[in-house]
Amino acid sequence: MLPSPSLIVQSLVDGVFLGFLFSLVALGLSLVFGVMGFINFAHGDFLMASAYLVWVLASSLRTEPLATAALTVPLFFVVGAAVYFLVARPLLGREPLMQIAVTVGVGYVLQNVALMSFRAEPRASLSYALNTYFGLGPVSVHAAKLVAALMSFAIVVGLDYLLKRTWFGLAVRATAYDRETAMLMGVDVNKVYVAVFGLGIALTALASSLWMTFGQVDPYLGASFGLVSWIVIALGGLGGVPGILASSLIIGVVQSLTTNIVSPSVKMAAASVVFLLVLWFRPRGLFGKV
Amino acid sequence: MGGPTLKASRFGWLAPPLALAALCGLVPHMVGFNQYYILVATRIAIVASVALSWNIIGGLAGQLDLASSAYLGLGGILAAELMIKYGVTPWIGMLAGAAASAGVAFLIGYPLFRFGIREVWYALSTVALVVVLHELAIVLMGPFDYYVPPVEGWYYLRFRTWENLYYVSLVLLAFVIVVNLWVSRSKLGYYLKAIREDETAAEALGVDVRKYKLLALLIYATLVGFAGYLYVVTQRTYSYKTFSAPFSIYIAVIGIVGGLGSVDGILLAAAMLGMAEEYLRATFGGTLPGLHLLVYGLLLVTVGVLRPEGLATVTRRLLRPVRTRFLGGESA
Amino acid sequence: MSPLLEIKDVEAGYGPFVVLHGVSLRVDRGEIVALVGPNGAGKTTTLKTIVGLTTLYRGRVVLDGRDVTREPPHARVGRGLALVPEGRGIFVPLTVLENLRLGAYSREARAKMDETLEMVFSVFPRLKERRNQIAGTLSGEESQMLAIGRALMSRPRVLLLDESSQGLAPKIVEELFEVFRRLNSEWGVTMLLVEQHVKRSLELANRAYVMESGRIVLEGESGELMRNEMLRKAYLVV
Amino acid sequence: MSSEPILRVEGLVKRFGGVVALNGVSLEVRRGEILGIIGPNGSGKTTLVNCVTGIYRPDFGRVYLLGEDITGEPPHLVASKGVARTWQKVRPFAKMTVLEAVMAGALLRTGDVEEARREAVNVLTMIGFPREKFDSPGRSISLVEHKLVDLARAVATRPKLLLVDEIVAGLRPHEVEAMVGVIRRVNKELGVTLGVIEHVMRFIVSISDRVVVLHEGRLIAEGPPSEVVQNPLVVEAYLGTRPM
Repeated sequence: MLPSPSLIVQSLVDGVFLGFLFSLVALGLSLVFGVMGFINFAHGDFLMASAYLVWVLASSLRTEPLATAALTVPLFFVVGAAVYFLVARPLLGREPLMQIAVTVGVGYVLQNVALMSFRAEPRASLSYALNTYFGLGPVSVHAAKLVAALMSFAIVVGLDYLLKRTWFGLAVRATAYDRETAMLMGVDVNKVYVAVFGLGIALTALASSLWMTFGQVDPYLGASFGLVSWIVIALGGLGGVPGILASSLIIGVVQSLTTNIVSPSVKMAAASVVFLLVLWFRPRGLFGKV
Repeated sequence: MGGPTLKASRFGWLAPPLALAALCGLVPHMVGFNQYYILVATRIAIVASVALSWNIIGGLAGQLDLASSAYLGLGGILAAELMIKYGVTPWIGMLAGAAASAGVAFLIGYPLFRFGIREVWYALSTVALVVVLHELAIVLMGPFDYYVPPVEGWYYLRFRTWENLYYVSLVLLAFVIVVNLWVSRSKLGYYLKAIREDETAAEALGVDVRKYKLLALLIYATLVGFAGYLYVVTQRTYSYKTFSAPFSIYIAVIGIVGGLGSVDGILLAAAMLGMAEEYLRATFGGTLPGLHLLVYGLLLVTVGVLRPEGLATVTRRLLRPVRTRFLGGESA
Repeated sequence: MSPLLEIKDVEAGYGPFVVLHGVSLRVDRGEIVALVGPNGAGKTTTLKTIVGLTTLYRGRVVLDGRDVTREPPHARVGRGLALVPEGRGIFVPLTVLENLRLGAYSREARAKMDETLEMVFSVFPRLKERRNQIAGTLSGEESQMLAIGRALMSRPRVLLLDESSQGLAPKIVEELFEVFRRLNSEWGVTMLLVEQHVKRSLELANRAYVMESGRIVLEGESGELMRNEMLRKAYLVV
Repeated sequence: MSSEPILRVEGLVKRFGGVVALNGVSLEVRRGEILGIIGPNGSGKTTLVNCVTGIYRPDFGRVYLLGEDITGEPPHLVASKGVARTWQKVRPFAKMTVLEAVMAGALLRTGDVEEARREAVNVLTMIGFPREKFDSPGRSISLVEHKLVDLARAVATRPKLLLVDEIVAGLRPHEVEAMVGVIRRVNKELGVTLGVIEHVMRFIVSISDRVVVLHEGRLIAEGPPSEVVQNPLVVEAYLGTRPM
């Protein structure tokens, strides 16, 4: 049976919304990987940890989940800096295998602390203000998702500006291309690394606040976000913000279409198949620069 | 040690695994045929077999493969289904499972190595394989747990008590150890180690990097696929959940904590982590679920950051007297 | 007069590999000093040691009377050292202008950036024409201009040049050396240059050091060195 | 001596972006000789080795090994056909022992590990590698030892042609002396034809039968060492006044 056109349009819209949120998460990971060559397999788990914090804060303070970002984002910047010094820095320049293994370990710690503290049931702290739907032609739009998408887009564009137009961004791009020569320019590379790692983790906190306006959290929420982020990087190459945005939207739409037309349980498989195909036939990514 | 080892006795390297197997064979007697302990020992033996199979692709060839549960699940589910639906003995089912795993490994490995996919991208591709199989299984089998029926006897490789399966697992483990030792002493092993060190330099020495990596992947997938049925039986059930990324990671954890390429380190790590897991689960499972995984996580971070060589250096020191006695010299 | 840059009895290398075995040299204010020697003699390592990019086991690096041995590279750059690395080290995906701005990254240089930029453009007008181009699209000689221009953006007191003429056509090398001469006489930039064009660099330099196997084996006025039999032998077996 | 050269290279061109690393190089390596390949930094020597051994595919030109066209074949096939090389920047097998690393080379010609072990011991002994360090892991040996292991690895593949890339760079004078002897022994005792790439002329002159000079990706001179060093073009290329 063919899916109805309106279902397809609805899926496209939902997928685009989801894609913008993905881009926010993936951008942080791609910065860490692109600038310092560090492979973080626990990226999504920081999002999960932050989502629990959002839930705790929002339900105990009875605030909007989005408002908690004022606290979680700076906090996770500091957490990121700490993780950098404790875990990432000793492993910089070492075999990828060790980086993967150790960050998987970090992910285990986060997941299981969450499991022990909150059990496995999903928790939700829906936004009161944004939990409405409105119609737009044949499509029904969830206000929370729309806001999440718009904010993600605004922040990603803002980060693009930061990277392209500021001294900090210049230092980041120089360090990403050639660490030693960046030092020769007077760039304190270690400071750049701390900032980038902190920023990457802070972005997961931001994304978690947006996610919690309509989604829910369980200890394994991070796994899918982490994998999606890596797939986005593989698709987008390390070609910067436009590549990340475009591939995030592709993955968002792929997931949304499979969810609505096939089954929600195969959405990661669909993304994975796209990932494998791109890896095989376009090893530099769909939008990667040569 | 003085000069270099030019000659080890031709079959001397077989002595330690055989002695170890004999020693492990006594475990049921030592625990007074306590079924719980024997089941735990069986599971450890199977997990150790999988981890040591992983050692060939992960430890020797240095490719961070995270797909062991894909091969374990394929082999196990195929053998179990063949038995339940068609009454085929698992002895044949396990061979079929091994072949199916090898087939899937070839399908995924050939393009991956052909296109030079390495490091993080290889690891992610193998995760992707597990994810795809996991979700495919939900579609094909539904979200159900299937129980292995209560048939008994050597034909079904399933028994009222666990000793026999334990012995079978032990034989499998011994076989995997022998394969490991044989590979690491063969041309294949030297080539895999050279690939792990430096692919470009290895290639300039005439090593067909793609071919040998694929070979390592196939050996690993075949062994793990073969072990699948035993794993399913000790779990008592199988389902889409058998395709589990965390389990694959757990296998790699054992390999890394035990020390890449080190058979004794990996054995020790499998035994220690297995017992610790069982203890923690039995003691805190109700109150603190996931404590054992938390411990793995901390262990991984600590071992990885502080002691990148893994447990291998520790075990090497502990086992040196034993080794010297059997081999009359230090081996690689 | 105290030297502007001095390294004393330096033993340095990369991780476990020791490359320099007790190297000492000095560069006085306003001088051009050449460092020559065969491949693998340790010339590049010497320059990298001066800016702090190697593992130092022993010895000191002194800039204008101040011991900078313990300072990280970026801090040394802030104090007036600039290295044009071998192979140019251009940030290929960035624009020409962004590359130049990076040269002025340290605080003092940033304040004077616009002024310095005009000076650099006056020396290398081609860079001005191409300022918004991606650096990866530049030709070999333009890249070299960019590398040198970028180093000048930091208003260095000592400019360290590693094999700057490598891969350039002879005519271009000639022009480049003319630029070095101008920078020295008009801008007052002190220079330590590593060169494979031995004769040409000796003609340019006031003094020179000859390195072999991680040691200084000869030093002196350029004119005298040019006539030295040992130096000729180091390059050509006669 | 057969007339067919071991290696014949015709009109090799290799560009990287705007930079022309090789600009139409043709040369021959004759059976049994030691050919010195010299030139200043950036003259294209290493690119030449990479094009011959299959690491790079040349943009134009062909590479013939004993008359067989091997242009663009993958490195492992080129190696198994008989071209070995060493690396300008050492690529140690850090976790393998010295003996194991050399065995990995020897295994190209045999599937028998014990035989490869004997071969590795022979090669290491022949090049004078200290016997007490055969079992040292690659990460624990000195620079000159790394260079020797790299050479031994390559020699153990029993090549017809061995390309040695700047093996004495960074070595001390007495080590350079010793290396001259090692290279000669590889050539005389094992009958391996050698292409020796080097920046240091003194070393090249003392071991080569014949020398070719590369400059800016072109061959500018060829002949017996004593003549080549007198060639004004070569002197210019090295001392740096304008050629022509």
